[in-house]
Amino acid sequence: MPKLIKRCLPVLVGAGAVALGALIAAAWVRTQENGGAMTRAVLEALPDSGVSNPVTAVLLNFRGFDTLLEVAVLMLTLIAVWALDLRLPRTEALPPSPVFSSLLRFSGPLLVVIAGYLLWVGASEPGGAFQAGAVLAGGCLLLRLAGRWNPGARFVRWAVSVGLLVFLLTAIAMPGLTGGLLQYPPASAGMWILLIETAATVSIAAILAALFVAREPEGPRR
Amino acid sequence: MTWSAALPLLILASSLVTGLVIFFLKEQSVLLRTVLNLSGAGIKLILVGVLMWGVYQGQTFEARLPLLPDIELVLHADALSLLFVSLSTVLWFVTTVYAIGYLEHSPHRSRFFGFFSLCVTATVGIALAGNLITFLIFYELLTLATYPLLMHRGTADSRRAGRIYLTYTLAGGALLLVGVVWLKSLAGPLDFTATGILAGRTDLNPDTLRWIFLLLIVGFGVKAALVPLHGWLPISMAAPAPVSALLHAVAVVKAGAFGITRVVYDVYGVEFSASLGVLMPLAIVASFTIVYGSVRALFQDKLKPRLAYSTISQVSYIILGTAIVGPVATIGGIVHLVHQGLMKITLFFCAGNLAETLGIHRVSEMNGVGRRLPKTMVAFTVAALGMIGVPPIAGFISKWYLGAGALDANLPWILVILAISSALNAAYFLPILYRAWFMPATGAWQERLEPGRFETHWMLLMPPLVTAALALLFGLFANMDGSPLAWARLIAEREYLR
Amino acid sequence: MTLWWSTLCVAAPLLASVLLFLRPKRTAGIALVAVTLVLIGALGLAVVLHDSGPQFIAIGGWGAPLGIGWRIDGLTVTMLLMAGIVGWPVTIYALDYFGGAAGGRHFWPLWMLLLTALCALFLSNDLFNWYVTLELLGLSAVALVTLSGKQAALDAAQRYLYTGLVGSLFYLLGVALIYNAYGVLDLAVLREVTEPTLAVWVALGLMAVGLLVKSALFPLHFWLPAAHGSAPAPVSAILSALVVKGAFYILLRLWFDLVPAALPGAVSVILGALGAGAIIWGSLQAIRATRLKMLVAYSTVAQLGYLALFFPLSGAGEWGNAALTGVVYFMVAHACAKGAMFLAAGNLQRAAGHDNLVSLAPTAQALPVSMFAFAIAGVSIMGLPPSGGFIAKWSLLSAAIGSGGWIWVVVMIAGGLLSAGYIFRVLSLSFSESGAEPKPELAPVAKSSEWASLLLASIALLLGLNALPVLDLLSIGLPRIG
Amino acid sequence: MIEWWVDALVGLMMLWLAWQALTSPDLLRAVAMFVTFGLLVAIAWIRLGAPDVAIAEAAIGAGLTGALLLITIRRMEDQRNSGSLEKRRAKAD
Amino acid sequence: MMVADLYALVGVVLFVMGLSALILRSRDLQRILGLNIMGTGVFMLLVTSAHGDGQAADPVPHAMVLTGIVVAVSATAFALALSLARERHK
Repeated sequence: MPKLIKRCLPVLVGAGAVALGALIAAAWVRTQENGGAMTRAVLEALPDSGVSNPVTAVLLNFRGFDTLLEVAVLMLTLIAVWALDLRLPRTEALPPSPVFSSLLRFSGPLLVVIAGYLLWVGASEPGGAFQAGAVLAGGCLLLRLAGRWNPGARFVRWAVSVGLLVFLLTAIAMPGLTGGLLQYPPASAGMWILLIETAATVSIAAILAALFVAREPEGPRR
Repeated sequence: MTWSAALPLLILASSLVTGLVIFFLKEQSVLLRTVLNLSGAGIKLILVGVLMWGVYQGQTFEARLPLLPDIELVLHADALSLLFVSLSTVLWFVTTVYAIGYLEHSPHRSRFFGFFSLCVTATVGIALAGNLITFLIFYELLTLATYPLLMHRGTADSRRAGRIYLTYTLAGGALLLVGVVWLKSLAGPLDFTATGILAGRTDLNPDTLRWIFLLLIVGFGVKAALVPLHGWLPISMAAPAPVSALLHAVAVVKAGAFGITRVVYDVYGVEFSASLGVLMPLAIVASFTIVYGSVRALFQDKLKPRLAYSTISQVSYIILGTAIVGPVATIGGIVHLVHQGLMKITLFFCAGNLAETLGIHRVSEMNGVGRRLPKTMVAFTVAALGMIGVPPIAGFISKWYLGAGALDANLPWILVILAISSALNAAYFLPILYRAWFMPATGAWQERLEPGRFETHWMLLMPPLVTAALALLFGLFANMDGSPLAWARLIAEREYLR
Repeated sequence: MTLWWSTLCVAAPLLASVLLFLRPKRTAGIALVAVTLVLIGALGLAVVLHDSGPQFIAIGGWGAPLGIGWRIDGLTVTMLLMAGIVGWPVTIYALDYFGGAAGGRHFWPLWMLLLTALCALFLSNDLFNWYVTLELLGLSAVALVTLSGKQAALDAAQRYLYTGLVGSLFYLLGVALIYNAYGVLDLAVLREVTEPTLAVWVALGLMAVGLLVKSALFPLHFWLPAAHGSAPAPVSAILSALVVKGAFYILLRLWFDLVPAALPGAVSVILGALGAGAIIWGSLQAIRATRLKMLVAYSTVAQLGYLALFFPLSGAGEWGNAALTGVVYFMVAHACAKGAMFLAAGNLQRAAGHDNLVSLAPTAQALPVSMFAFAIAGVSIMGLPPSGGFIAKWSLLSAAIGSGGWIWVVVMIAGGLLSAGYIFRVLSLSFSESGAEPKPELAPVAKSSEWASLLLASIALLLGLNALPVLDLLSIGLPRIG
Repeated sequence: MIEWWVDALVGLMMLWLAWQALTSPDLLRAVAMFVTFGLLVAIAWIRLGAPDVAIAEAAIGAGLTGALLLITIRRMEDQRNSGSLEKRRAKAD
Repeated sequence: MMVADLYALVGVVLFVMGLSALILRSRDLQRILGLNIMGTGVFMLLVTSAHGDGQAADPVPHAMVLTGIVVAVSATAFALALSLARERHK
């Protein structure tokens, strides 16, 4: 009997999937309410947001609270991975090869520069903390893999949490300035956002790189 | 918090607090525990005395605590509750003394006395409950508090007993809960009132009310051990003697019987229930239980099971009295609440003494025991004769009123039932007395006890003597005011105002 | 004032998590402070609500539809209080449980993040913000399960992780459908504009499936017993008491604000039927369980079924409110009772080194306080008086009887009896005479752990003494139904 | 019109790659397919006028996820080898 | 058939494809890929919902998708580490 079920399962699942897909597709309609009302609202508020890239404005200002929690999610996953305590070898450096090291000589700094650019441009053009962080993480990983760089535990922990820390402190400082949680003063909004984004970039880079390395700096010796 | 509201709460607290404190006592601190137990029981006795005095003066005592919107926890002292509360308080005091003596040097005593006190708290709560919901709450609490007492010995038997007891009582409680919620959703707050809440209510569908009545009676009938809901009671003999005494004489079975009384008189109202035609079936079930219990008792050789079946039969006298319309029968039923309690607890004390002192568990081993334990057996004899209904012992009074009530309600067949059961009572009690007094001893114990010594530990001896004496006095001086009979008359007048 | 209190509930644990992450060697006292602050914040909100009714906070000062809004009414605050009240003893307990263990270094920041997610979830009123909180909640819960490091725990965690992610994606897909149709995420705005169109139905269906998976409604409970049963005791307490309630809370909100009145009755009946299935199936599994913690975990499956009974009862005219108060009271009472049960079970397990019911009797008799806590909690779980569980059961029963839903009455009664079946299986342990065989070596259990469990259990009991304060709080801004 | 064909092509490619990634028994190949899939998704998002998302997808969705998958596969193998090594040692003793 | 609708359809197919893979596949890595592809499907739908034909695109879904991508990558990292840990214990 189980054998039969095993044979039938793909068919059943496939049928179910098709039915579900059809249902969703059928329900995928735009009503009048979504005539870009939200878009208009964003564009109206954009001047007060401190940045000119609407996506960044949404991420860091209009819906900044989502982003705050999201940075928390990133840190959370890092802790979770560390808690699993995968006893990986101390260093997973690649064997030194002339090609790789020469590649590294250019790409490492280049990636850092790109990251900085993405972060800066994020205010007005496509880009921002996440993209910059990802690129920066790439750079760090290259260095790490080349065995060039092995940061200390204290540094890693700070780099990982500075983004969340700065973001949170800003958020709960704002009521003092403007009387609203995460509500920046319109005049200096851009500055605040840049501050948060810079810290966030560092943390995102650190976390993504650390997720890749997957070893807690001073893991328990067991 | 006025005095009139505080007193009922204090009466509850007097045993509740004691119980909670005792839980956390060390096993070794015997003295402290004993002091706590006795002082708790004593204080409750005094408080109840004050309460009765106050009610006698015409004061009303009532405490109301909100529980849910339009649902209150009501503690109220009316004549009926006073009867039950005083009974359980007195018997608790006596049983406490007995239990202290009985459980000397046995393990887990803190646990035992802790739950013992909780059990009495629940009983008193039942007695003072001013509405059906409060009654239900304490009724369930009683189930929970008696379970550990049943399980106390932890042997295979007692665990089985506990399991079966729970199965019956929790199922009963569940039905009761449904009945109460249902009635509440129809009739609003269910405060007990003489002549009944539902009496005037013509807006309610009688069939619904019959269904609810059935649910309630079944719910209470489990603890009152109405046949066929009695299965748990003989098995729960596995418990220690004081527990069986308390369970069978006061707490559990009486709680059930008392609940039925409350439902018939103070919720439905006796005339109204009669008009619904639910009383006759109840009377029939009760009568059947009376006979069935006595017959089964006849064939038990072990002493405690014999007493257990006799309980099954005797408790239904109360229900029978409730089920017969007419003040006289009411008096008989209500007064039996007290009389049966006194007599049955005496019998269990004596059974405990026999087991503790001489290791006697069976009737067939009791030959000549009267000469070894004369005082115990005197108490036993008084109680047994009372059960049979021999004047002038209290049991006679109950049966007399029941019979008279049956005639008033012209239900002559009930007289037959009473006669049969009395005969059966005699048939299973008299042989015991004969063996005890007139047959030569066959047990391993020596024939006579040397003079100047108590026949057994005084804490085991005093309680049965006291209760037996009370049973005798209440029979002799039944017509004095303040006697159970007087109270019962008072209650009956209230129930049949119109 | 509202702003401060509500911010406190989210910011305190979040900040604590960062600090505990930065200083892994630091004593976890920070966590205790944070939980206390959450409790204080919740109480503050309760006072504010009592004085000036429901509150709304526009984060970032933008307000709907642009920004994220916090909606603070009686339900919110009740849930926040629940989180604080359960969280406090659990933290006390964990202080000893994880004191020396290597897992503790990771437990504290994870627990703080979980608490953050929970508070943010209860406060929020925004479909997408709920998605983020759900992910934070789910991932931290899974991470906590892995802490015991045992193979069973890891397997359970993986199943939990995948199921949880699928649930979130279903929910997010539903959000996408709603947003595609209306271009709004704020619930207060949506409740004005949504009509019963196919898009809304499908969206609600997808969200409901996702949330029901996360709140483990039968038959989507398959991931729960292993996860809750194999996690470290304080974690099990957190998961059973709080985490599953988070998803159900969102479901309640959607039910009131998004589900059109034109809901075919069949839907709610089906949900109720699933609940009934959970009650029966879960209880039977609990009765058959051989390990104590699995028994408690299956009991959670069963108890969550009662929550689903709310849906058929909520339509019951004037009895609908009784059903609502019943279900919310049930959530709170169950949180306290089940938390206490897991803590007590954990004590037994630590003392004995295992939790096989057959050989647990001596341990049970060696730890009377824990057993007492288990017993009290059990009373509430069985719905016997006096306890919060009884109040909840009473309200649900009167809603069912008042609306003539006799099938639900039968289910509830049967569920109560079955629960007695497995709870007394545990309680009888403390009576069975261990007899002659020598008492096994028992590891010491901290007094604080024993009393923590008793404290939580007694709260479950106290909830049954007077329900009015809670119900008053709950009724503030309560969505009227029926 | 031509644009529409481009989009259709991109869509079909995505579906095909996803299918490959999910069905191919060779994990390395599956990951390669997935990374390519990610890059196509990025293109799709440029087409849908979401450059921010496109960059993020290329960097995180395709790049980082791919790297994580690859390193995990390698670590799995290392673990198996070392595990089998230990077993062999255990046998040897 | 508009561009948006085309991609929406692709998104739906990706979602169900990933879901069925998650149910049918046995190896952790494949199931994780399934989860990612499911996610991509949802993101696809969100982005198309932003795609105002002609006028400027709605940035809010873009922001949501950005958040979603980051959540997805962290979940993936965790899931991979978890399966590594399970492998090691076996």
